[in-house]
Amino acid sequence: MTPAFTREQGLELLRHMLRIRRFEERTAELYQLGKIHGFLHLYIGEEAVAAGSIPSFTNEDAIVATYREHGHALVRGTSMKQLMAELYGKAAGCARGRGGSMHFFDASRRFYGGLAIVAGGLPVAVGLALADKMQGRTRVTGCYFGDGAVAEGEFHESLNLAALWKLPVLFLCENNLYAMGTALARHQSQPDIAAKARAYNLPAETVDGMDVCAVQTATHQAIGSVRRGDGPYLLEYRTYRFRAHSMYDAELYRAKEEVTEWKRRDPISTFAQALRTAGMLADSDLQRIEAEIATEIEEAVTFAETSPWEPVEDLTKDVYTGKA
Amino acid sequence: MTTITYREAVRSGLREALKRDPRVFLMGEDVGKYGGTYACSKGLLDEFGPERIRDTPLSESTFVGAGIGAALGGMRPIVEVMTVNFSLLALDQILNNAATLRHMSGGQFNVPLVVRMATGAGRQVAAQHSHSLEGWYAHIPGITVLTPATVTDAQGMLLAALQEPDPVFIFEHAYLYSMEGELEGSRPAVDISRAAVRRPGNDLSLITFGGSLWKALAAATQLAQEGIEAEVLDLRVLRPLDTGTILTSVRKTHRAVVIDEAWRTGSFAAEIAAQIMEGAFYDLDAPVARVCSEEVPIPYPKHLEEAALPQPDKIVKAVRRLLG
Amino acid sequence: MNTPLSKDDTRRQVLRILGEIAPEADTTSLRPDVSFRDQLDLDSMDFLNFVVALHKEFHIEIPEADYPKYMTLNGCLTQLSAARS
Amino acid sequence: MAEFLMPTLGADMTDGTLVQWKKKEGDRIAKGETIAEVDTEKAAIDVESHTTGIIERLITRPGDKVPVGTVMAIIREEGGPTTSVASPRAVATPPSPPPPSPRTERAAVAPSQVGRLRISPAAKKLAAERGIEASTLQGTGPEGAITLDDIDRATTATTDIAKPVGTADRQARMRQTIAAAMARSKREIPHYYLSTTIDMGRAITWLKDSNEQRPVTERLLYGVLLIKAVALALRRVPELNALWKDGEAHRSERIHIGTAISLRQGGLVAPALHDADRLSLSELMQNFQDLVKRARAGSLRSSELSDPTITVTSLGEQGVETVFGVIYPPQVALVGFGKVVERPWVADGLVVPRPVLMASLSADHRVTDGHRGGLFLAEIDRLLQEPQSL
Repeated sequence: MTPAFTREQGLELLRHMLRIRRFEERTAELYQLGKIHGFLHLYIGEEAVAAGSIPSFTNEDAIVATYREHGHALVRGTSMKQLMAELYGKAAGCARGRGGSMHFFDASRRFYGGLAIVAGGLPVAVGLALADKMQGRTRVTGCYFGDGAVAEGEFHESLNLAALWKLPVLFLCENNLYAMGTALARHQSQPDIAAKARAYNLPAETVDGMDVCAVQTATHQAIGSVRRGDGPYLLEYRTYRFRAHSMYDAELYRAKEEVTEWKRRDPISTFAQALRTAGMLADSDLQRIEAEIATEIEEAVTFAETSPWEPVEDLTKDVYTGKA
Repeated sequence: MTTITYREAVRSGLREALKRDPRVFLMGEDVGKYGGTYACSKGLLDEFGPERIRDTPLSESTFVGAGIGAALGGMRPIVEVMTVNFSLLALDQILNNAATLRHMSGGQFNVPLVVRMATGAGRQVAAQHSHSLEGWYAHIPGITVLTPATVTDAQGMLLAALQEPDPVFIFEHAYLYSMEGELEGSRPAVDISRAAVRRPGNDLSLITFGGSLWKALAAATQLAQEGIEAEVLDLRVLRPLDTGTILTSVRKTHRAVVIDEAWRTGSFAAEIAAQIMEGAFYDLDAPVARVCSEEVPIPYPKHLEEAALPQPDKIVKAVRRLLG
Repeated sequence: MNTPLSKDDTRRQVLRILGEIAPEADTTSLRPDVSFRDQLDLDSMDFLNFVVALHKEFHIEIPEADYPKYMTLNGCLTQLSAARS
Repeated sequence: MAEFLMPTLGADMTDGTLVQWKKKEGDRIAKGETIAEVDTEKAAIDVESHTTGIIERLITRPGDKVPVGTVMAIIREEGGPTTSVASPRAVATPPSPPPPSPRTERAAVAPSQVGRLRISPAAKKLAAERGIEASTLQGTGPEGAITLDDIDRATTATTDIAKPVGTADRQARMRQTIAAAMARSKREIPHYYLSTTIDMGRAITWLKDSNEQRPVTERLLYGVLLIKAVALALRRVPELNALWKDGEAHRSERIHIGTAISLRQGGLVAPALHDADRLSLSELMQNFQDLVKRARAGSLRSSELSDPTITVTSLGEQGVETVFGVIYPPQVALVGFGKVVERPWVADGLVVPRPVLMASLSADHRVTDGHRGGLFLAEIDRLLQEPQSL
C-alpha cells in the first residue's frame, strides 16, 4: 500500500475507521444493557469501505444504504448525537426516533439511509439517478448493498434499467461473503458479482474491501466515470464482518478459524501499521484520536440518555405531508 | 398434557411432516444451516439432509414460484417466507399463479403447496418488519389462510394443511414463538375449517385470531372482575371464514368487538363486521366495534409501538363503550 | 250475564288461564279431580293470580273461604256452572 | 464495583440460561474478553465483559435460567472507568404513559334525521314482539340508544305476555349466574346462623279479616307481611342492609328486598322489591305479584337480580319448617321463613294451640355478629305481633 496522500489525509482515514469501530462497540454494549432494542446489524470489520468511499462523494451527491448503515451515516457526517439518539428511539434522533438502527435518514446530506428490505434500495437509487439525468444535473447517486441483494430480482432489474438508460448511479456491493446465515457460494451459481454486472454491460471491478486505500482509489475513479456521464458503474468490495449478522446469532454457518483469519487483515490495524511505517503516525496521534472519539461517544450517549421521547400525541404525525 | 413452546410445536409439526411423506421438503431463507430465523427448523438439516431442507437465496418471488412448480410436479413443498414483510415480493406468484391456476386451467391443475411466514409487530423492529397482512391473503379465492394461536394449532395445522389439494398459507405471529402452552394430546388431529370458543361468555363476543387472541383473553379476564362475561372466539381460519360460529355467538351475546392487529381501514376486521351486520343484524344490541392498529407505519420506540398496536385496555374501553 | 257458556267452553277457558299462570305446564293431560297445587306445583301466589283471573273472566266473587272449592278442575267447573245458573 | 448483567442477546429474548463461566473468582478479565457462555432459546453464545478488572464474585450458577438484566457477577474495576451508564434498572425505562388514544376521533356520528329513533335492531324486534311503543322509552345504551334491557324494563305485567324469544337460554344463563354467586358466597362469606319461633296468630287473624273487605284483585298474602316486617326491622339494624365491596361493607340508604321466587322449570331467582319499607302492604303486594308473574313467565332480565340489598326466602309452602339459606353476594344477610304450623304455645300461663313459624337469619360474620342478628329477629317478631302497624 504505497500511500498516495498526505499525513493529514492518512490520519483522517484512520480516524473515520476508528470512529466507526468504537461507535459500533459501544452500541453492542448498550444493546446488551437493554438501551437499544430490536435488530442491530454491526459494521465492525467493514469500516474500510465506508471510510474509503463516502468522502469521495460531494454534498450534492446522494447515498442510499441498507440496515447495516451506521458506518455510512457516521462518515457522511450526520452527528453522532443524532445517531445515538435514534438508536435509543428518542425524538432527537436522525429519524425522530421512529426508525432505530435500521432506518437512519438525513435529508440535509441527501442520505436516503436505511432501507431495510434486502435490495429494496436499488430501484430507488436508479430513480434518483433518473431524476438527476432528466433535470440535467451532474450528480452521482451511490447505492450500497450486500451480497444477499444480488439474489433479488431487483438487483438484476435495476442494473439492466440503469445500463439501458445510462443513468448516473454507482452500485457499491459490500460482499461480506454471507447473506445472513448463507455463504455466497451456497446461494449464487455465479459468485463473482462484478461478472454479473458486466453481463448487463456495466463497467465493474472487484476491490479489496479491507484496504482503505484500494477502496478510496477505486471509488474515486468510479465516481469520476459516472459523473462524466459514462453511465452506471459497479464496484464489488470484498470484505468481512467480524461480528454476527445481527444481535445475536450463533454464527453456526462459519468456522471460528475463518473469522480469526480475516481478523488478521483488520482494516484498522493494517492501515495504522502502514502509516507508522511511512512515519505518518506517532503513538501520541493514535492516543489523541482515540481520546477524541471516546469523548464524542460518551457525549452522544449522555445526549441520548437525557433527550426526551416523542410524545404519544404525535403518533400519527407525518403519515401524510402537512396533515396532523 | 405436555408443555412446549410454540416454536417447538412448529418444529415437531415439520419433523412429523417430513417423516410421514418423502414428497414433503422444506425450502426457505436460512431454514437449513442457520436453523430458521426463529429456530423453527433447528436440527432438521442434520436429520433430513440438504436435499429436503433447502436454504434459498433471498429471492422470494422465485422460490415461492418454484414451490408452486414443485407442487405441480408432484412434490409436497413447505415454503418458509421468513416474514410476511418479505412476502410482498412474492404476491404476484401467490395471487396470479398459486391461487388462480386451478380455476383458470379449467380444473386441470391443482397446487398442493403450503407456505409458512411469521407476521405481526411487537418487537420494536420498526415499520418495514412489523406488518400484519394476513387479511390481504384472506381476500384471495383459491387459497386457505390459517392463523394458529395455540401450540396445538401450531403443530396440528401444518399436518392438516399438507393433506389439502390447494395452496394453504399459515401465518405465525412472531410474538408467539417463545410462548409456552399445553399440547392437547400427543398427536392432536386438528381441523382447519372451524373457529373455536376459547372462553364462553354471555354478555359480548370478542372475535379475534392469531397473536391478538392472548390480548383478548387478558381483556376478558379484566372484564370478568367487573361482572362482564365476555365470550372469546379464536377464528383459527380466515379463509374459509367460519361465519356460522361467529353468528351463533353474536346471536347469543347481542354485542361484538373484533380485534385485528392490521390497520383499521380495509382490515379483515371490517369483513367480519360486515358479515355480522348481514347475518345477525336483528340480534345486535350495539354497533359492532373494532380494535385495530392506529393507521401509521409501526414506529421503533416501545411506547409508540404500544400506543399503535391493539392492547387489552383498549379492548376493555371498547367494550365499555358498547355497554353504554 | 252473557249467554250461558257450554261446559266445554268454560273448561277451555279455565285451562287457558292455568296455561298463563304456569306457561310450561301441560294442561291438556290434567287430571280433573286432583288439586292444581300438586299437579302443577302452584304456590299461594299462583293460586291467587288464578282466582283473580277467574274473577275477571267470569265476573264472579270468590271469597278466601271458597278457595278449597276451586282447587281442582272439576271443582272449578261445578262452581262456575252453579254461579252461572 | 461493576455489575455483569444477563445481556439482551436478541430481539425476542426475555431470559437466558448460564451454560458455564469462562472465568473463576479472582481471575483478571479484560474488556471484550469472554466471561461466560449463555444459552438463549436459539443458540449458545459467548458473552464478553464490558469492564476490565478482577472478578469479585460469580452469583448465577451454571444451569440457572434468569431474566435479562439480572446481576450475574461482580467485577472490581481496574483502569479508567468508562462513564458509568446507570444500569438499566436505575434509568427510568421509557415512561409508558397510559397512551391517550391518539387523536383519530371516530367519524362524528352522522346527525340522525330529526325524529329518527335511536334503537338497536334487537331491541326494535323485541319491542315489536311485545307490542311496546319504543319511542316512549328513555334509552340507556351507547349514545342514548334504546337497548334490550330498556325494552325488558318497560315490559308491563300484561296478562298476555307473549313468550319472548330464547327463554330457554335465558333460564340457563340465570342458572349460571346463580351458580357462580352461590359458589363465591360459600367461598368468601363466613356465615353465622340464628333462628327463632314467631307466633303468627295475630298476623293471620288480621289478614283474614282484612282480606274479607278487599276485592279479590287486592287480596294480600301473608308473605307480604313478612317482607314488610323485615324491611321495617332493617331500620333498627341497618348494618344488615349492606353490600360487601372492596373489602368492606357499604350500607345502603334504600331498602330493596330480594324476594326468592322458585321457577317451575327449576332454579330460583330473587329480584328486588324496591323501597319495601316505604310501600303500603297493597303496593307491596302489587309489585310482588308482578315480580312473580314475570319471573315465572321467564321475562326477568338478569340485571334485575343485581340490585337487592338483602334477600328474603320463604320455603314455607314446600312444607319446610326451617330454612338456613346461602347469602347472595354482595349482600351480607338472608332472612328465611318456614312453614306456618300449629304448635302448643304458652300464653299467660296457659298452653294453647297457636300457628307459629320459624324465622331464621344467615349473616356475614365480617359485618355483624350474633347479638345484632338476634336483635333483628326479635324486632321482626315484635312487628308481626302488630300486623295493623305494618
